[in-house]
Amino acid sequence: MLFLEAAPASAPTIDEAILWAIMLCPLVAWGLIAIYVRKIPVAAGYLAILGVGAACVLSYVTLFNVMDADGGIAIHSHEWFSAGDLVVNLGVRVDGLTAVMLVVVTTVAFLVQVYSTGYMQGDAGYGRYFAHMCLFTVSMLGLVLADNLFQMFIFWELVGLCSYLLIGFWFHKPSAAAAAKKAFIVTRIGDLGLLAALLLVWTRAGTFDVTAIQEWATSGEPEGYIVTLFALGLFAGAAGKSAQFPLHVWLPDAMEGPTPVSALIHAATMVAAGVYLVARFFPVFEASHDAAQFVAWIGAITALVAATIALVQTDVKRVLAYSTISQLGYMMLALGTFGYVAAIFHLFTHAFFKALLFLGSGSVNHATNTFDMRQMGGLKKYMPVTYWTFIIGSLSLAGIFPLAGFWSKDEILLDAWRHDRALWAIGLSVAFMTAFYMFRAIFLTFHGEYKGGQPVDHHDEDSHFHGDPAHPHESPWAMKGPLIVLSVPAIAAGWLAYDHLFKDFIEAALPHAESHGSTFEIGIAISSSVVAVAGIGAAWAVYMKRWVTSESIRATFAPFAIIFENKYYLDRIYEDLFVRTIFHRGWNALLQANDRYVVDGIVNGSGRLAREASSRLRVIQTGQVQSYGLGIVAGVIIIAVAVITANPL
Amino acid sequence: MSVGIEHFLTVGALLFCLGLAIALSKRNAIGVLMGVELMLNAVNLTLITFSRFAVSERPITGQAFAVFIITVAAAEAAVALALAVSVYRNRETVDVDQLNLLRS
Amino acid sequence: MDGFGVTVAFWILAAVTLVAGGGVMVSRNLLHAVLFLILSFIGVAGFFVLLSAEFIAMAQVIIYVGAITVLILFAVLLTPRASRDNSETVWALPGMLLAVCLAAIFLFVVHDTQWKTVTDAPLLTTQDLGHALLGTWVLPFEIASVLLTAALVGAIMLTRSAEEEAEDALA
Amino acid sequence: MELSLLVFLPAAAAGVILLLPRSMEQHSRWVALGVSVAMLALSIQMFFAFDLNKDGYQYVVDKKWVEIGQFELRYILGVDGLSMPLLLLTTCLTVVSVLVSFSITLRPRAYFASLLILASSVVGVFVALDFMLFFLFWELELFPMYLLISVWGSGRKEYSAMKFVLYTIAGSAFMLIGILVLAFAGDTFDIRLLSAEGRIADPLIPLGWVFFFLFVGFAVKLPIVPLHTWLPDAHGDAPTAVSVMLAGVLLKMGGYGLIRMCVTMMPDVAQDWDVWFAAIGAISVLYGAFLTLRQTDLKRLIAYSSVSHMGLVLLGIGALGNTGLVGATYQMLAHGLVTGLMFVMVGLLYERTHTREIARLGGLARQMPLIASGMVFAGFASLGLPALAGFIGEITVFLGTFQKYEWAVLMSIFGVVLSAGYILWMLQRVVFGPVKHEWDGVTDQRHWWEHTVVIGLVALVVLLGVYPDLMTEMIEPAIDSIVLRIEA
Amino acid sequence: MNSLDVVGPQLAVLVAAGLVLLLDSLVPQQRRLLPVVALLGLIVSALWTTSWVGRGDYQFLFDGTLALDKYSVFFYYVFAGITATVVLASIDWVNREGRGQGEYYALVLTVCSGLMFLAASRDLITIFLALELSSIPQYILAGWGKDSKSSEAGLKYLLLGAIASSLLLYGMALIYGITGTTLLPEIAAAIKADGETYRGLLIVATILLIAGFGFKMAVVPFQMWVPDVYQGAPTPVAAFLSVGSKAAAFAVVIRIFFEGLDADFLSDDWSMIFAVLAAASMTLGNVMAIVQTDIKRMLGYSSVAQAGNFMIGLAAISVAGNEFTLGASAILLFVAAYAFTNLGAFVGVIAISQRIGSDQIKDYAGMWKRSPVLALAVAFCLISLTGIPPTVGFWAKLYIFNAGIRADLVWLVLIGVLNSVVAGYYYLSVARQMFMGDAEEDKKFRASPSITMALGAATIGVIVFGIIPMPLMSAAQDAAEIFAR
Repeated sequence: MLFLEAAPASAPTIDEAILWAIMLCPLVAWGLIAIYVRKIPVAAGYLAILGVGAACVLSYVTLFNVMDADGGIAIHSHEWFSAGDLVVNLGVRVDGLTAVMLVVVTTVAFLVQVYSTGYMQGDAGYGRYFAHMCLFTVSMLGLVLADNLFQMFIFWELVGLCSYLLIGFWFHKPSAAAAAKKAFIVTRIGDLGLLAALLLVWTRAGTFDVTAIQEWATSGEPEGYIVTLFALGLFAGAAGKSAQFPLHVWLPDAMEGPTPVSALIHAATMVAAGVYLVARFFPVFEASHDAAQFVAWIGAITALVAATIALVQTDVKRVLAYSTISQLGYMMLALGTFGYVAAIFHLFTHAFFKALLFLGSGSVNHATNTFDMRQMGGLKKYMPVTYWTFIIGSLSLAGIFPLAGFWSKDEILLDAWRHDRALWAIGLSVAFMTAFYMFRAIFLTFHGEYKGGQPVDHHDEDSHFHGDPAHPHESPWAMKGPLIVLSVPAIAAGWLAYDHLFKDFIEAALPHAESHGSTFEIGIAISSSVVAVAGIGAAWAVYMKRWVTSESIRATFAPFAIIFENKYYLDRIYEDLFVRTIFHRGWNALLQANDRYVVDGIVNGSGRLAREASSRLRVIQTGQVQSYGLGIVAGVIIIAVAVITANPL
Repeated sequence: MSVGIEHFLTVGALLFCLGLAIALSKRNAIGVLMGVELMLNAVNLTLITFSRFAVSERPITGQAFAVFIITVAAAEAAVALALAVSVYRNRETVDVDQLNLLRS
Repeated sequence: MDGFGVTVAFWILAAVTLVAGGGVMVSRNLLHAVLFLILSFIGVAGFFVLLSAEFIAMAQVIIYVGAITVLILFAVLLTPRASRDNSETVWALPGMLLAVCLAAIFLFVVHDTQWKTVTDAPLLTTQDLGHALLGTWVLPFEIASVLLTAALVGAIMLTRSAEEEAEDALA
Repeated sequence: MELSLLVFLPAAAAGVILLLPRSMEQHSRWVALGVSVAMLALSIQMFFAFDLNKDGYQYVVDKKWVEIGQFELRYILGVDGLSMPLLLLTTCLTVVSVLVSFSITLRPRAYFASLLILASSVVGVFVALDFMLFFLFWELELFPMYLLISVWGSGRKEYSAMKFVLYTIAGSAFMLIGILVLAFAGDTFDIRLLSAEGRIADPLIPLGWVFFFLFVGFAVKLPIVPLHTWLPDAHGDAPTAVSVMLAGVLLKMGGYGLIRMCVTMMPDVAQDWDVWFAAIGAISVLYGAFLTLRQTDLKRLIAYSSVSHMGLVLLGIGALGNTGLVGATYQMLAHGLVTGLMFVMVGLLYERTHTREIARLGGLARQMPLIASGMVFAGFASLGLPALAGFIGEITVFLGTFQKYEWAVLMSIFGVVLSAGYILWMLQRVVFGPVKHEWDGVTDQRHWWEHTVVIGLVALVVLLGVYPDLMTEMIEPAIDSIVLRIEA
Repeated sequence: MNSLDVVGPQLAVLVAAGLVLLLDSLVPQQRRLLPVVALLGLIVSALWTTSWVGRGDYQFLFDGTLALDKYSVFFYYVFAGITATVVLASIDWVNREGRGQGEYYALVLTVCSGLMFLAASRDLITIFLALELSSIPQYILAGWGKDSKSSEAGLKYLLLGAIASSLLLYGMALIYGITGTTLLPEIAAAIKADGETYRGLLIVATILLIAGFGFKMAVVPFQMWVPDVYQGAPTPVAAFLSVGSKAAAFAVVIRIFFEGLDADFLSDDWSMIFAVLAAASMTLGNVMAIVQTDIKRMLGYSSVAQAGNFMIGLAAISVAGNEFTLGASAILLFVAAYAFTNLGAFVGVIAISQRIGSDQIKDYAGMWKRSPVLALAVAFCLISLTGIPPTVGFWAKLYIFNAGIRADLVWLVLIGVLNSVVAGYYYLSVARQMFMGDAEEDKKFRASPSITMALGAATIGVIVFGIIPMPLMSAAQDAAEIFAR
């Protein structure tokens, strides 16, 4: 409450009830679906669309309201509970950052819900699916709206829960169940950092309030290392959710979930939550250059690693997944180089075009019953809408002028250039690879000859596929519509960069807006464009014209290829070495042996000892009467000697 | 050379311990009983010694005590022998080494 | 207690009593042991006389020598010859050692003590004893009588043969 | 008066049940249900009638009882903000355990009588304000527990029951000495007086030892590592209702005792010892969590997770600050409900599949969607998902302790990941995965009482997760007075 | 004051004994009446005691050799109750054994009178005679059975008892030699006057007394006869031994040591001896009980352990002032509690082994199914022996531990409570066997009416006083008040 005054005078005039209603609409939808209409799938779908749509409308209301107030900040906080010295508030905070996130989340969520009514048609868990999606939307909105770290943590975890439920949506598939578990646990490892940061900040600053924490970190009052630790803790949490190296391993596996889920959660919103978190506490990172440096390098490494792995994937969804990781790395790289605006801007544009791409891949899957690019090809003529929207998304992602991705990626590279040339070089090479692998995917999927898709296994009762993979066809309007709608921002969202519109709006959320100079430099723009085109060209050369076969490239760079194909062996190291061998068979087994043989051994052993002693002592009870008499006399003598020795006469 | 209380007590103590040694070492139940009788005699000797030497308002106490001990000893001996006979009927022996049905 | 006669009598009695006691210990035959026991009892009776407790001495002779040892003799004679063995058990040695230790403790405390004694023997007559037994200790006296009765009843019951009991059960 | 009723009503009902004729033995469950619901109603009424603005104990009953030597034991009952929530938890879980036992057919009279006596004694522990009366109730709980485990249990039930009893007796043996020395030093058994400052002067043995003795007694119940090995055995072999009571309520007796007796009566010693509390708490958290990961039996798994979660209680107590203590209390409440729910779910599962071997189960979400949802819910509640009860307790303990023992908390928060690990791995192997045709016949639609229990517990877990003030408002003043005592 | 009136309770018992003998020989066909007469005698005795309490005219008689005070009255009741229970529990066994029924009851009653005298006497000679009056008939009773085990038990008991009483007598003789008297108050006065010079002798005498009475109390290292005799003796007699003679021994030890030997320079020594013996008895008794397979033998070892518990009260003397009597009153409470509890356990054993013809614990399996009430009663007694509420055993243990704590004997109490855990193990194992074990046959049975009555009385005592311990406690406190100084 203390820092409420810090809000600018030009606070948005929006009613607090509207803000809560944004969260409440999908929540009500969720409740209704969960309790009443689980058994009526159609109603569930429409209810979910209604709930999210309402939230979407309200989000736009909020956005315009905040824009009217020039990105001003409004905070409404209420005490939730207290435990001793601990007082936890529950509140909403609206500023430019929140408004942008709200719009992104609700828009994508709305479109994905619409798409899902087509995609999930006939699935046994149709109602459950929409309930989970609603719950996810609630959580994500709660996270975005939260005005304090504690509340953020709560929704942060709820987002994780929903991710778990949705990845494991087809729980009867062992791979899905395993992927869901992996996602939750890996992100939770990151959350440890967030939790530690939460504990640290409350202990040191005595508050959870975002504004207060920002002021605390920049006030110079705490020692530098505390701020760095806090920042690193936050970043650990962000790294988990945003799939940063080395915690990125869950995201590719998360593709086991339904494709719309991947589009919403693992492309547009949840994975961006980490970026949002870091952005939210951007002043903290500014106050700690070490932490920022760390963030930048982790981002760069993530971008590079993920891009290299994406080069060799054969599953179109996994290509997109690694691409997502790579782009998230980009965003982190931007944040680490103090490119606050660039990061959020990229988050914004990326959400649209990546959702578009995922939905496109879902559409392809809907036709072919597979994600394996080796079983596709030539789909261009069967599904033109999907093809063209996919092209738009890919171009945007590759950063081709004047699509959305160009603008945001360009800003990031600019910030990197200004900050550290090495980071810039990595960014540029990643840009090349991005263009390459995206068009590799397009050529493999949509061009050439159709290879038949995955035949339907009619014995699998869990399968809901009802098309004919042998004769692929375009998807229904429920799916085509969102693709078309999404391609609009994928093309045009970048134009917001014009005239610093987006920048000013977003920067108002920071306690002290600092200008990092121009957001456009022609040299950077040209270099990145050239690189992107080169990437596309290379892909064209290899996969369309086959001037060089992919096999020969692979043979040339065999060691690298093997490493990329094995995902840098990270999964193997984590699962086989750490989890299975060192942890489960080693340390845990050791502890269990300790529990069974040492701890319980002492317990049972003392019992056995008593029995043993008892058996041994039986020997003195010989049954011979005089031995008993001896006992008596010996007793007398011993007592007498003892007493006289202890207490001499 | 005079004989004092210590002398009598010494004889009493020695006789007591002799009786004890007999009671603890004889195999025959009746032998054990004899040891016990010797111990009781030693106690009587001690009592009479004290009755003679101790400073007391009622020196007769020791003698009275001795009378009771003799009486009880008789009763005890009778019962002991009866039990010995009873054991003998059952086991055809009064050897205490053989009395080890009850053990450990 | 001074006087040569007393001293000589003491040492002789001590020798008789203890040696006879030792005889009980070493006799291999139970009958011999009983005879040594009688001798030892008589020695103790002699001490009683020396300590001017004539009534007790007499009671000692009558009850111990007369009654108890005769009882023991009966018991010995009632059991077959094989049971007249008076040898030691395996516990003999520790038993004797413990007895020696106990004796050492007794002798130590007896000689360690500064005895306060009366010089003159109190004049105690049998009449005094009678008054004591029927005066102050009338209760123990009565208890003793009950005790003897109970012991008698018990001893009789324990020694009755099976035939007698069968007879009894019929009645 | 209400408290006496609450303590003796179930015991009296147990007597009534035992006197029922054999022909009516199936009705004993209705008697038990009626009584437990009445208890619940009474305690809810008391909960809301509890005056939050008043200091100290309420509903106090104080009567002369037994004299020992120079001073007397009194029959004193009363509740404060610390015991009232635990009392409510007890009555609540009593209803739950009666309901989940509704299908019992083996000697129902004896079963429900034991259950009610158990309830009686646990209620007694939470409301007794005379130390010896407390101890009496503490011991009384042994018989019903022993019988319930060894007659109606499974597996090595006799061994487990005996182990439970011997552990408890051993612990309470130490406790008894502590109680006697304390009472001697303070010249009273009245907990209120003993808790007053300056009352305990010049004890026979150093106060540290007294503290240690009491601590051992409570720690066995809590349980802490390495005094925990009775718990998995007892849980593993106990019937469902008993597991619910054991995990839900009995373990709380340890934490309650630590706060009410050890910390409040001997704050100076507690301050010397708090680092050990924190260390042992952190070790229990991790050790329990690590071992949970190795379990192959569902109930043993939950039992070890209880060790882990109760370690947090000790950690919170170790903070000796109001946040930590409130957190510890809250964690007890939350753990009671959550683990109770967990055991109920496992019990329902077991009744249908007759196995608790994780390896044999799998894919149950298809055949039993409701039970599977319940398991998932309980699992997430157990791993401390926000908006559910467990989270509030956990985070409050962490926050309260972090100021004092950063290292202990930093150790313990690894438990958060480990708990996610074991819960999700368990869910993956039990509820998810391909359908096993072995379980084709099973269904989760059976009896109304099963659904009632699950829904009720779920609602409570959510309620405590989103509206913590309901409890903390009551707990806080009680803890504040303890903290005042500590800081004095 | 008529001196016959003073010994009325004992006299009533002895007259009943005589009547039983007469009746047996004169009217042999009416043997069923014998226990009735015996019980009547005990009832008269208790009534007589009650009339004393009513008159409240406590005094010392027979030149101070006998005390009629609250303390002896307490024990009169205890012994009358114990004997009545034993008589009830004996009926079946005596009928079956067929050996002199009248004599059996007469001897039991004689023992009872001896125990009563023992509790009331304050003179070494009287104590000795009373001790023998209670012991010698017990030797006979232990050998009463016709089997060789019983006569072996009798002879063993007698031989060791004789050695022990010789040691006791030597100790008494030494005390007489030092003080010139056998009356306890005079002994106390003489020791306080110039006892220091005789300290060594006094210590030896004290130790000999402890040995002599320790034999009866069955404490380590004077306990070795206990399991053998309990196992061999007829079960009702074993019950009598375990409760009656132990209680009487403690009664007289409290009197001798608290009244006669309470000089400070001495009491430090003997309270430490008692403390060590208590610890040893509890530990050894409990440890050895663990592996026993015969229930009577197990109860024998357990009674050794319980004697150790009693002894904490004896050791707890080193507190000045009012608390002085706390140890004594603790023992009295323990005596009464133990009487109920152990008698109950033994009577239960009698009832069960009569039916199943075995004393083996493993044969007790499934008793819960065969005779639920019996099993429940025995279980309650076992729980009480362990000292778990709500049984009278808990209060007894609590009280005695309390006394120990107050006397600064925390270490001893610690050993005591730890031993309770071990004891819990083997007591509850029997209970477990009865409730959980699978019976080889599940024929139901009931105990005979007399045994039911005895067991019922004991168990009801265990439970009722477990819930309302106050009457028993105040009685014990009243009785111990005579030692206040």
